[in-house]
Amino acid sequence: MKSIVDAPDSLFQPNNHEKSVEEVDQVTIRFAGDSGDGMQLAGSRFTSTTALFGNELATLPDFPAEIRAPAGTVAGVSGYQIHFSKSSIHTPGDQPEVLVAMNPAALKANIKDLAPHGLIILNSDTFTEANLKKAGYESDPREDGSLQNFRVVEVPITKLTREALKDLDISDKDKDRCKNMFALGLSFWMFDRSLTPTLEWIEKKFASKPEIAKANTLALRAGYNFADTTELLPVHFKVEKAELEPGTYRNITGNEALSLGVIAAASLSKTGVFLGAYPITPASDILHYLARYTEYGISVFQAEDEIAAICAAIGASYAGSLGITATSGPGMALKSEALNLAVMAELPLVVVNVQRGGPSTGLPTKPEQADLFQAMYGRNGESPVAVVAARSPVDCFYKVLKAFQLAVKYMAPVVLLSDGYLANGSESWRLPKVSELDPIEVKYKQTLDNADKFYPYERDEKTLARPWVKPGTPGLEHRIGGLEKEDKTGNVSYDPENHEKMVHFRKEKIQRMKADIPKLEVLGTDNPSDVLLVGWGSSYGAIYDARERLAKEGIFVHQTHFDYINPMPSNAEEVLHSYKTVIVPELNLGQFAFILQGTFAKKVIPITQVKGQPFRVNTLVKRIKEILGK
Amino acid sequence: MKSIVDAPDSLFQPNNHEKSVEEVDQVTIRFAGDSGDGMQLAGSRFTSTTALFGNELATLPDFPAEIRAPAGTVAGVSGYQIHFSKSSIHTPGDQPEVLVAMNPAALKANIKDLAPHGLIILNSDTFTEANLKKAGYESDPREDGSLQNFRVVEVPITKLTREALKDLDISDKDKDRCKNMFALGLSFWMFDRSLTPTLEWIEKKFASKPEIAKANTLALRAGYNFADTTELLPVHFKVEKAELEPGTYRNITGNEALSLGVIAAASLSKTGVFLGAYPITPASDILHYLARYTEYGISVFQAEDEIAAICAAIGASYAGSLGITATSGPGMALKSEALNLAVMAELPLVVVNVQRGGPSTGLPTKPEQADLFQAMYGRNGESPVAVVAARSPVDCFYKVLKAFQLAVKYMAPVVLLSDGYLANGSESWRLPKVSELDPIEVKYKQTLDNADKFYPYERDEKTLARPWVKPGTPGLEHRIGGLEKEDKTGNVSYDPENHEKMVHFRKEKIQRMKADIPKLEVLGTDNPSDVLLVGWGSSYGAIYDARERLAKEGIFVHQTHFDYINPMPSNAEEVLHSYKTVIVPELNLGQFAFILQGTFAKKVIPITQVKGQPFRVNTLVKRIKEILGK
Amino acid sequence: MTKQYTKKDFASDNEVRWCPGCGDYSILTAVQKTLPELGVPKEKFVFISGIGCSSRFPYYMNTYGFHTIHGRAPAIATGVKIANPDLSVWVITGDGDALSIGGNHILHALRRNVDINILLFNNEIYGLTKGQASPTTHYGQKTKSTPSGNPSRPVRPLHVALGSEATFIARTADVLMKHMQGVLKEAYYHNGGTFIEILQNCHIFNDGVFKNILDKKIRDDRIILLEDGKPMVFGANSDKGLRINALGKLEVVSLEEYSVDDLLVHDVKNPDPGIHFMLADMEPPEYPEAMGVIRAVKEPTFGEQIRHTMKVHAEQAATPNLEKLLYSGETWTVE
Amino acid sequence: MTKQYTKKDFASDNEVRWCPGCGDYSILTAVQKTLPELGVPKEKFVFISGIGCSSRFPYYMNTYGFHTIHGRAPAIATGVKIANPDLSVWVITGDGDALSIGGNHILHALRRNVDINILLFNNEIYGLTKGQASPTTHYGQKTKSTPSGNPSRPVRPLHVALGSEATFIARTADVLMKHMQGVLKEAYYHNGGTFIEILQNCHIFNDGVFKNILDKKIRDDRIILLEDGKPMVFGANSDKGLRINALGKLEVVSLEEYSVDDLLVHDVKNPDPGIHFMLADMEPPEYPEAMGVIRAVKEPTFGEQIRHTMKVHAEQAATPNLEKLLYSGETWTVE
Ligand SMILES: Cc1ncc(C[n+]2csc(CCOP(=O)(O)OP(=O)(O)O)c2C)c(N)n1
Ligand SMILES: Cc1ncc(C[n+]2csc(CCOP(=O)(O)OP(=O)(O)O)c2C)c(N)n1
Ligand code: SF4
Ligand code: SF4
Ligand SMILES: [Mg+2]
Ligand SMILES: [Mg+2]
Repeated sequence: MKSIVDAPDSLFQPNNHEKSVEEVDQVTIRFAGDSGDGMQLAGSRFTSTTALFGNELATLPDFPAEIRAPAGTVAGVSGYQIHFSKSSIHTPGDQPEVLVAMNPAALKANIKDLAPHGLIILNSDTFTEANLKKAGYESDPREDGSLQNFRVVEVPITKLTREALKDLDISDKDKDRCKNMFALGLSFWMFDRSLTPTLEWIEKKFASKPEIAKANTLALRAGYNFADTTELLPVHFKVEKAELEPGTYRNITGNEALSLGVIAAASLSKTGVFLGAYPITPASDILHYLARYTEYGISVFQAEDEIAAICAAIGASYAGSLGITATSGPGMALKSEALNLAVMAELPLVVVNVQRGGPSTGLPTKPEQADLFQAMYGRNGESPVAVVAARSPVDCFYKVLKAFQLAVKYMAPVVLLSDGYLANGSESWRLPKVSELDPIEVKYKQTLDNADKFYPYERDEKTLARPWVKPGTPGLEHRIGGLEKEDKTGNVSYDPENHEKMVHFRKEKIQRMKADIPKLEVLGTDNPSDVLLVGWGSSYGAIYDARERLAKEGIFVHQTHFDYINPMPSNAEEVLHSYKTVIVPELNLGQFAFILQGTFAKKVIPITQVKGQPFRVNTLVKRIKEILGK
Repeated sequence: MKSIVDAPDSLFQPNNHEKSVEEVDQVTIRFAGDSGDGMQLAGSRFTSTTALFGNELATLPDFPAEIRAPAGTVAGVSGYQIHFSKSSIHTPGDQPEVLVAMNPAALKANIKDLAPHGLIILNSDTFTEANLKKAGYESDPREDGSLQNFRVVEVPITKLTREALKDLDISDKDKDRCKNMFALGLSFWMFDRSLTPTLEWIEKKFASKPEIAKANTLALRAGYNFADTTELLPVHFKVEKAELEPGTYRNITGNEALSLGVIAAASLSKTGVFLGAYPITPASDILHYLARYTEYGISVFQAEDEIAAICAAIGASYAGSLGITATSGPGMALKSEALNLAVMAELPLVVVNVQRGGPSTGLPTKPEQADLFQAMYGRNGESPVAVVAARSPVDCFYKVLKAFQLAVKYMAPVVLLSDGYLANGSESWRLPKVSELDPIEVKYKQTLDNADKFYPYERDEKTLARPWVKPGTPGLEHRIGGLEKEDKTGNVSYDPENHEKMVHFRKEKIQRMKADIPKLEVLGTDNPSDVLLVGWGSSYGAIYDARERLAKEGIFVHQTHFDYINPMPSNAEEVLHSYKTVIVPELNLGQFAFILQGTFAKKVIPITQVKGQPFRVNTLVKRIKEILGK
Repeated sequence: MTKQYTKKDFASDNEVRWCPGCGDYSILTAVQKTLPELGVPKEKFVFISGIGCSSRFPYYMNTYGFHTIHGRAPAIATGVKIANPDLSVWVITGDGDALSIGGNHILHALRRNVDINILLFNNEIYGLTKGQASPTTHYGQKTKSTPSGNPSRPVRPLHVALGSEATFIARTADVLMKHMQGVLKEAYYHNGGTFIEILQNCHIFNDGVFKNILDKKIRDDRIILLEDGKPMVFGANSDKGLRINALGKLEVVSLEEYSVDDLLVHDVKNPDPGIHFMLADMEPPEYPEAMGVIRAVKEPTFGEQIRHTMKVHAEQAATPNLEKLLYSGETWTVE
Repeated sequence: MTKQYTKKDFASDNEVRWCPGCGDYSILTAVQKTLPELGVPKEKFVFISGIGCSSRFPYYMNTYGFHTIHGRAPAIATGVKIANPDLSVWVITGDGDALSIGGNHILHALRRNVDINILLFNNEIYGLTKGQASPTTHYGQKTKSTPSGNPSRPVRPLHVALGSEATFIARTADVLMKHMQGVLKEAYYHNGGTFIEILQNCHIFNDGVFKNILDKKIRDDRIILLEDGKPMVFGANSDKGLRINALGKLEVVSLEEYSVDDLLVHDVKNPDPGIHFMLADMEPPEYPEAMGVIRAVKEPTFGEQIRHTMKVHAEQAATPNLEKLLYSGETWTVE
């Protein structure tokens, strides 16, 4: 059996026999409940245990939109999805096969995502008339046939939890808070997982509140034992350990990985990092995280707005620090004028855009890849910047390091694109040794050497970088600014030929970065194909899985992924021109497809989706087949 | 003889004979002097007389860069160029054939533009050692052979002017101020023009200062008479009247025409116009101009910055006015976040970008076409706006009207691109009758009609426009904003399918504008060709002339011009695909070429120039020939 | 004749979605209760907001509403008011929206005296983005973005307003329902821009931040309710007052030692902003926090001025005639 | 030992390109004369400006300089100062640059007390863009952008600074060379952000706008040179003074009627901003315009605070160890 949904109905029939354990390749489970139901916690505990057990995994939380909605409403539902497997994993799972729904609203909000024949475990105590109404149900879904396509297990979780804790001397509210542990215990049984890591965690977490610790422990065990004995659950499932590369692992979100990358940059460069930021969803966590690690040489500056944030970062870069600023789309729009100053001043600067749904305020908590045009073209004049995109949560760590490397080596701004999906999603990370990481070589110019005069716009022959001078360096005093500069001297110049020269220098400098970025890799080449799937950013995993699924159906396509959009890898043209059909799936209306067509004048076929959601592998498979006429 | 530079040297030899009058087809003359020398005035008087005489003409001033530079330096030189002709004209002239240089700096700054064999009239009194040094000359250019390729006429203009005015009771400074009139009188003789219009103008202008009027009159006549008698000028030239369409004409710059268009929009729509602006070169004159005509129903608001300027315009549009904001590149960058609000709120708004050299502060007084990407793509999310470009100074009038028409009819923002070349350049305009102008139909929704409820995002079937409701209208109270809206109701919605639908609506709405824009016209089709020159914006004239010049050499190419970049005219694909070779000249690194390639996946060949200067016809001809291998 | 409205007429059918316990609810109530008393047709009200919890406000009002972008509401409101002076325009903003990203627009709307009413919900935190420091967050306070304590000195909203030449400033609080309504009404009747700081409790991210001022038990000693023309008396037993000493400094005095005649008399129309600045500056424990209208001076409004110049123009200029204007300047005719 | 510099050491080889007669020249001179007296190595000075005539200033200084973008210099300077606290950072800005587009950054730099010195060249006009109204242009004044008179009430730069909780504010003028130097020096020695308004004549677009204050013939009666600890005496014959009356209002009094002891004594360190606000507010003809340092109070600087929290962090946290940090949290090992 590959997946739970493949299990024959018979397995779910209550019986008196021994409970069976069925092996499956992979599972996607989603915990969903009211914002106050502790679903993020349940999800992350499940994740930990699963990781310790040795599965590959990826996760995705689904927070309610910004404002706390009234309890019991669909708008207030909070979810957490985990995809775990015995083989390698590239997404947090398309459609959950198991849904744990703590109230009617959670059911309502998530049922449309559940795979057909999926398993629903619901807290039947909450299916009161009032709650059904709050959730917007006109009839009880348990009774009106709307769930007939699924396997439903109703558990009176509230009642059972209260019962388990009845002897404890804590408030009813505190008892009810333990419902998530009951659900978790039940889920652990469902997937044959050990309770030990969670029990240890409870011990530590509630060390100072022994009654609460006890309550959580009892609820967890109660859930497990209930599942083990009840007739409602005749079957449980097992996912074998994955064959993982040896090493130490941790589970990490994209925003955490990015923040760690920034901290690593400070260490690897032996230079201070300066973060200028203004809070904005879904980038704020980078600010929060880095503010806690200033001892690593990170100056954190919460500015009055996004403009001040980038300006301060530019000031810091000018002063010799590694300047970085992190934001999302609307903030990126505000930064565009100042980013152009960095282009003109030729200072190293990293600008992170954690993309969300647009335009305007748009869908602040939802992912989208629609700020690519803005990153490439959103400024006045000929204004080239490097554009790098992360493909997975863990990749955020490596890409921000790379962004700093490029920025410093070429004295140029680098835009790093992440998105809300990577930012909050997590996956397991085989941790690198610090000694394996590439250094960031910072070389300030410190003396005149043998020159007659200091030339702030004299360029390195290879990289075209101008010298980086820290104010405070004697003898190299100079002035820079946003007006066009004279070649070499950096003086203000309105000379026509000089302007054209400088425009080309700035463009060429970014192109020279090709020397420092890897070539495009093509995946799936075991079988020949004249179809190439081209992706960028966070859709990597979905495209990967789609390709593999197609291969299983005997449809062979190749895949390549652009981590670097400006400049493009040096073999980009060659790779693209080797295929008859080039398909570009992306979460926008075809921006990268347009860029490829504009760059290579080669027709490509976009697959677009703008729903504030990542691609489903299913959708991709279907759309690719349509295109290929299969 | 077609041009002065074709005149044989002999004609310029001093002789005792009767002075000859030679006929030429067209002339380009440039007046150049120190900022204080009154060259803009001389130029504009020359223009008036030439217009009244009946030539076709176009002009281009060349101001010094922003800050007043020390007198006598190259940075302080101010120039004014006039191109006039007996046939139709499309540019202010490539290279002047006549240069009037009032001091060494003026010579130094302009000599590189002068056509070979061109005529230089210089004020020899100013060629002192001190002035030569200030201008950065190491030796006297009159003596070191550097002018040998030109015809030089040295006139002691200062001395002769003083002499002519010696009997007047005004200060020496005031006398010296009349030098420009002497130079003008001399120029009038050179081109066989009447003094009368200028004499009348002086009379009126200095009505309250009779002594000054007299001084100007005497200087003007002295210049004319000197030229008429001196042996230094044995020849003068005549350019026949052009065959102009009957009508009333005036000479107008792009910024003036644009401002008049805004005033016309107020009249034609019978709706108030609201301009929100923040001063920035080269757009400020639109603010200055409109501030003088508020009686036409124009509210003019000088905001604290570009963001507030566009926001106030959005507020005004929301309140039922025609909102417009005008700026240049860096200001456009600042407006991008708010422009996206207009996209989401679906309000009519016109955003004018008078482009200048970039990136960053760049070359504030120089033209460039490098903000096209920014207009198209400079915002977060999928954020389509209409993009319209003016092709000539006069066209600015018609295009801003069109921009308002589209914005109101489709309830969408329209970006209008002008540039520094159009803004300050002028041409003669056959004035339209107001009754010939297309109306701007403003239809506010005022009642519920028979609906149950008001739906602020219910769309017109044809245009997809949503209703425009003025706050203050009873019964239609509603709320809008920058978060994604639900179809029809306009309520906040995070629903995936709804988002996708709305993203497509916003895109499609702009595409529907195709119905209101003319098809591409192809010029030069008298002769068949498989080469198409494609332009946009202000390079229209230069491309036109280049095509004609090529045709004279027997190289036939066709030309088309995109006044509308988003949406493109409905026959764009068809036209483009009918040519083997498509050449796209533009003042940037190939932005429109990229857009064409991206849109049609058809290889096009860019001709790029980024010098802060308009194309020269010469350059274009040369580059096109190179491409065609001719 | 205008319809007699009730609070309900001003409630939209949007479900109100602030956290339970949020101070925003009572401000909404105060506004919905005040508007019916103004005798203005409902459709003439426009509520314009930026981004933040507070800025969701317009959705809940059954009037015209525009939920715009972060910090820019005053600029948008300026455009609305100039374009249509008949409207009663209200800006709803938060301490972050108004004073962090939007500080400059507040400054300019106030100095221009644009006839709009700005209500700043000051909860001394970023609510919507979940708890970062705002420009009014206490020095040293730990928040999500300042885990080791806020390194920035806060601004006081009314200082900023006075520094911006505001003609009307006032302070009130979510827990002072009646007082709030009174202040809102006075703001409505003021001809010119008004700026009202409303102390508002964010139950989730900054709970109790105004307890030391507004807690019922101590409130009367910690605030002074300023009234125009009245001597500045306060305290649970009305036994304290404010006077100005010879050095020009405000002093809290006991009415056992001083008589009411020694006290400062509140004068909202005092053109001199100095004393208003001192009043706005007062803070417990040394002083009571000033509540009510602190300043309300008459100055020309921006709208009046713009319309005035348009009128002057119209009088001086020839009757507007587009054709004439097009054909003006130096023209020539080809036959 | 630091080299003994002269004015010339601070002049770059860029040709100075302001209009003849521009007040900017003398400000440049004052700065170039003051810096050598500070005993700071030349390379430690950084001049950061926005855009405007005034903002060309850094090009003429033979120090580090950054001519940035319109209005943003304080934000950029904040980054420079945090990144390298050893530098002496000076912001050069104009009335448009600082108070129109850049108002918000001024506000926040001052409230944070970032240790930078902001020199605002106030010529009450936009010079560089050729003569539009600025936020300090007089109400009703005709300019290129306000041909029928400026409809906006101006702000006063020092009001804005006080409203922003500035710890140091001062005023001086291009024509007061010695005074300017004195004020610049005091700014340098102030630990914290400083804000100096320099009245500057724009010879081309707003000539003589300060004549009614600074014209030599009347100057002594129109300005008061404030000195810390000194009674507020002024007038050509030192026969006038300032006192505060019982209503808390400043009054100009004649020293024939009053004695010097009745006058206010200037106290730059007065924590109460009220009187400083009144002093900053004074304007001829009713009052003399206040010149000199008006406020200079000690407060923690932003840099100190940031470094303090970094230190606290460093003490509390384990020794920074990147490898340890990477391997922290819940990890598991696959063998
Ligand atoms: C340009 C931009 N930057 C940042 C944000 C994110 N953001 C939304 S609201 C907010 C702050 C809200 O704080 P406040 O104004 O105090 O309102 P409150 O939620 O406390 O009522 C921020 C930073 C945004 N929406 N847009
Ligand atoms: C974003 C942006 N908007 C507008 C401008 C145009 N601009 C340059 S300087 C300036 C105003 C200068 O006035 P002020 O700051 O008073 O300086 P001054 O020239 O008077 O010294 C303006 C509007 C610009 N450079 N950038
Ligand atoms: S987060 Fe705070 S301000 Fe926002 S709704 Fe909740 S309690 Fe109110
Ligand atoms: S325009 Fe005014 S401020 Fe600018 S340089 Fe000239 S005189 Fe000085
Ligand atoms: Mg707040
Ligand atoms: Mg100025």
